[in-house]
Amino acid sequence: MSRAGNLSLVSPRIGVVTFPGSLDDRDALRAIRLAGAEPVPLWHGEKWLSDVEAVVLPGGFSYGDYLRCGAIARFSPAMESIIDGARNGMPVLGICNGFQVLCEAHLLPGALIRNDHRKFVCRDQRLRVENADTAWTGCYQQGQEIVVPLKNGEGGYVADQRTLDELEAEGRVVARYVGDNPNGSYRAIAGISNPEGNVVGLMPHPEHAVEELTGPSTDGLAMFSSVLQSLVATA
Amino acid sequence: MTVRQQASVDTVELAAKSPDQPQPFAELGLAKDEYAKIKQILKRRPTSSELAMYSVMWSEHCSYKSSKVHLKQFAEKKPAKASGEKDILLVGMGENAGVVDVGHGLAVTFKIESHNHPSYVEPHQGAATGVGGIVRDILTMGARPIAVMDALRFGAADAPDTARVLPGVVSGVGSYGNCLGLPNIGGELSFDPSYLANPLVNALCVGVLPADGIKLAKADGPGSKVVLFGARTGGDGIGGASVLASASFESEGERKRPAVQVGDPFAEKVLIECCLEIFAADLVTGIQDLGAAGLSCATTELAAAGTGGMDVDLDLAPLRDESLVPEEILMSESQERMMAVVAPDKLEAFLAICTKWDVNATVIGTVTDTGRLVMRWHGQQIVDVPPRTLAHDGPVYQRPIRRPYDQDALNGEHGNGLPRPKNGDQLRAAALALIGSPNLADKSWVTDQYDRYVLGNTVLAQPEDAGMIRLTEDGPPLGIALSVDGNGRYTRLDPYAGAQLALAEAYRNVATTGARPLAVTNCLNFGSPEDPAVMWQFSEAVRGLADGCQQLGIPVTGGNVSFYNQTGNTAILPTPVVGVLGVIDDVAKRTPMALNGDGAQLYLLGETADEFGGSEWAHVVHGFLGGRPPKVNLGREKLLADVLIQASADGLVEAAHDVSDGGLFVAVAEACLRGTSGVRLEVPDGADPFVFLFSESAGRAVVAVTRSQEAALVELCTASKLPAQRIGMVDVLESAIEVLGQFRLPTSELRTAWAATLPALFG
Amino acid sequence: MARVVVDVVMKPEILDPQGQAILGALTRLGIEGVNSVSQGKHFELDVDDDLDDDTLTTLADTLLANPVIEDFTIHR
Amino acid sequence: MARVVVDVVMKPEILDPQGQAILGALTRLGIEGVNSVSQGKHFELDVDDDLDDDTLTTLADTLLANPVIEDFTIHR
Ligand SMILES: Nc1ncnc2c1ncn2[C@@H]1O[C@H](COP(=O)(O)OP(=O)(O)O)[C@@H](O)[C@H]1O
Ligand SMILES: [Mg+2]
Repeated sequence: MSRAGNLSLVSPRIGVVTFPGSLDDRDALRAIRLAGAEPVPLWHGEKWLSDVEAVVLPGGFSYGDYLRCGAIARFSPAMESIIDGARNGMPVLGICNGFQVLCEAHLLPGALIRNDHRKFVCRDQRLRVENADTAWTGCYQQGQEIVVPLKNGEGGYVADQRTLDELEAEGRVVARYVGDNPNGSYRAIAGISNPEGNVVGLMPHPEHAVEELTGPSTDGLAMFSSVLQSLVATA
Repeated sequence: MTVRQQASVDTVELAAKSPDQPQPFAELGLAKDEYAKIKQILKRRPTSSELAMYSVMWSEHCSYKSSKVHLKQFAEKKPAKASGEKDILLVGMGENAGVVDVGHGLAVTFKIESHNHPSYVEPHQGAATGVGGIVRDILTMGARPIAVMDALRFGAADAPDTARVLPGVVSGVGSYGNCLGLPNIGGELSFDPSYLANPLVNALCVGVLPADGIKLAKADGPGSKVVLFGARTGGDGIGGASVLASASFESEGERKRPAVQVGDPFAEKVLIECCLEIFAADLVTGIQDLGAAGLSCATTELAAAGTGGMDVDLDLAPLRDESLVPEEILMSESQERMMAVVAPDKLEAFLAICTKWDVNATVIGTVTDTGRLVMRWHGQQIVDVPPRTLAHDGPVYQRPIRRPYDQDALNGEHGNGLPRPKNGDQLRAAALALIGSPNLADKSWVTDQYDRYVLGNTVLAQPEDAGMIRLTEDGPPLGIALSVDGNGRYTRLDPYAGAQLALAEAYRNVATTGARPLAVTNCLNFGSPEDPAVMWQFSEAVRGLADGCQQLGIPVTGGNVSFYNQTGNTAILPTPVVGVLGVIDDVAKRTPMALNGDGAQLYLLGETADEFGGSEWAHVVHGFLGGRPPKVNLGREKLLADVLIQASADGLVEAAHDVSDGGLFVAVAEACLRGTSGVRLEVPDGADPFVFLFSESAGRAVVAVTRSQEAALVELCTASKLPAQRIGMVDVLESAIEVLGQFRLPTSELRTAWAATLPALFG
Repeated sequence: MARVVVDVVMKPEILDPQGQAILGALTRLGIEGVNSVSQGKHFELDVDDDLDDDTLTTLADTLLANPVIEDFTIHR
Repeated sequence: MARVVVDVVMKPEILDPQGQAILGALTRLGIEGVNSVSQGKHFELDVDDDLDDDTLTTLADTLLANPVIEDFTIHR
């Protein structure tokens, strides 16, 4: 991207968008820092993305999750630039509410609906990485099982059969729940990508599993190292 | 909508001219002599707006008129600090929340508050707005809220109404806290038939701020602007004002006012970020949240604590419902509102930040030095009062106190005759019954609905003994720990001891994680203060708590009183809920509760006596309440805490868990189920297995210590003169708790009994 | 079998944060001419023809709506 | 000013957990004769009289409903 020339000298800048009601923005910034990149806070109202090379849409309840999760946030000025960037190959990770925003913005297919048990659920969740080839999963092994927090009220991934089959066939199911399906997601899908693999949406929270002291594991860190690696590789 | 008749607004002028006009003071909850006192203060009858303000400000809820005389013990018995020691209490009782200095330039503020009755009427919204209210109190001190906790009590677990109230309360606490991005790090959940139509929903919030960044509720500097910001004012929580409205607006027809306040956590989240940006830029001289008594309270308290006067133009208050009359605007309890006092040269910057966050902000008045709070409506003066008379000089009652007639009988029925388990099989059955009983069963059905990870600083959360939060990421590894505890049955048996036992348990829980207890908050949930027997319970509990805090050397920084928790003449179990805050210098050294390490030796610190009064065993197995609660020994609690803190700092113990409800067996089972190992327990020589396993003697904890540290731990206990006894070991190959010579209980069976209860009840 | 529709709306005097948020979004989207929005629930039920009105009302009152804060209308 | 109602329902092929839960509750309450329940959203808008149908459709299609999983009807 624009700063590719001197990437080997400076660490890549990765942005985290704060929408009104974003909650895990600080956590995402921390995870980016711990992975060795330069975290850059972005404000939803600014179209200018401050020269970042990748973007994380964090978890939370943007606009209170009123109407539908992510439905209102996707119309922000920052999202316009992110949609353009994503179409041009910029890595974008949407976590939880960020995943919902990506679906609402049609950067990813399908939608996320109320958990089948209709309760918010917060727990340490085991996942299987089904595709270690995206911009955000390169540092994992194919099939690796990881444990990261899951916390959502509307995390049930749904799409029509054709879309689901297509996602499976193209290897775009990035992560799947192992064990009990925590929210009724179709085919136990925890995360998916676009066909190019630069845009990934994930319901569980890798940014909450980056420190021994505060997370159930440090399995989430590789998600952020992955994008760093992919940015440096394409530099 | 009917057109309002402006002419009928009751003005100061009118009030002076019509001294004998009858006013509905009794309907507003004011006593005859209280009304007379208002007239005496104003030297005329109050206008209906003034009457509205006095009625809410002088209500039990806002004025603490029945509890004040007792609560002052918390200040009078404030622990003396050793010479040369600096006072950690930066702000004490009386402000929105107390503030304690935790060192390194940081301060922490915390408080617990009840939202009991609203949670019975509409469980989800009642609990949600309870969380919202306490979070605003913490924010108001200038702090960033960093965690919440919730202490909950419901009627019998299998009562039909509990199935309505509990899920709603839990989803309300969860949705509001989760949406604000505040980790829920602990709380309480228990059941007793006395809470059936009187559930207790006590919410705690803790925040962190720079020690020199404390904000206070005062309107200083004549000429400063009074800004109302956040949500618009609607007709929420003003049922009482209807008598005023109907008195002055005969032609109004039927007026609809909401019976329930609906919370908007999104609005509050935005308000928090907006306020923190405003604080960081140092743009306010004073700030107050709008809680109970809304604008009446915010304006009078700000004015009373500041230069002394304020002029307010009530027409400027942004309304959600244009049909509101001044009396209603003044009493409205609409959520998510704040009031700030801003110097004129800072106003523009203040409003710019509000605009950035899409927060509605309106200047509605000016600070004056007249000593009067004056309000106008449609150009007419409707309020002219000395603000102190509302905020501070409310009525104070010394309510009659009488020991309950049945107290002696209750204490006399010691229950020593209750049949006890006699052999291994019977002990095993009792163990299973206890671990699966609603009060002791796995609480994850509740706590899994709460986000405990957000903000990324949660070091410990439920089901650990205390929640623990890291305070800084780049500074020193400083952390705080918090626990809330209460036991209505103990308090019923002996309110003085019951309050101290609640304090002791919270104190012990904090120390168990390795943190040093520092300060106390409390929420006192009782029946009607007009019942002398309830008032006796209350006064004894307060005395016990104040004495206890003095002995333990930790000050009470604030709290909340909730009276009238009763159905007909039957009050709830008296329930003081105590929150203790502690600090830990290095969060990496915290002691968790899970038993994992193979070969670790289990030690019981403290002593076990035959104490079953008010116990879970008596409650679960025999449905019995009588006798005396466990003996309180605060000196011993202090010793135990010192050892636990030292052991954590020196890295002597792998795990620790306090012993409380259900006794030693339940403590060991909880620690075992939190980890992955089995446990072998040995009943000490000469001990009665039943007493050893299930007695609820206070002042005890179980610790797991590796062989290499065992000698050091024993030495520490000996040096401290704290009894310590080896009671067994952790065994990774074993998948059971085996009580040698008595019974063996596979962890799978134990886990099933423990985990199945709440899902079976609540879905 | 008959189709019954039950619409549930917030009582007018109760705060409707969702409606507020949607109205705000409309402004940002540049859509003009909408002065207020409120969000409620819309239930569609397939019921036996002989299900009586009283049962329907009980059902709406206890399960579909929260009468403390919501009003409902049944369209049969 | 005119009142417009927009009803949004889940597409039939998408699972509706809330509808299912209500159906389950009905059975537990012993209410018979209800064969299916689905839960959607009901919006009431106050709009200017001259707001055209196209704008309303855009509004429903882009904001009020998510066409990936939901269908809507506008009642003017
Ligand atoms: N309503 C609740 N909200 C959050 N945490 C809770 C709640 N109820 C219980 N907990 C947590 O569950 C654990 C066990 O509770 P409890 O047995 O009351 O602890 P203890 O008796 O040791 O104080 C504690 O960590 C407590 O904080
Ligand atoms: Mg404990």
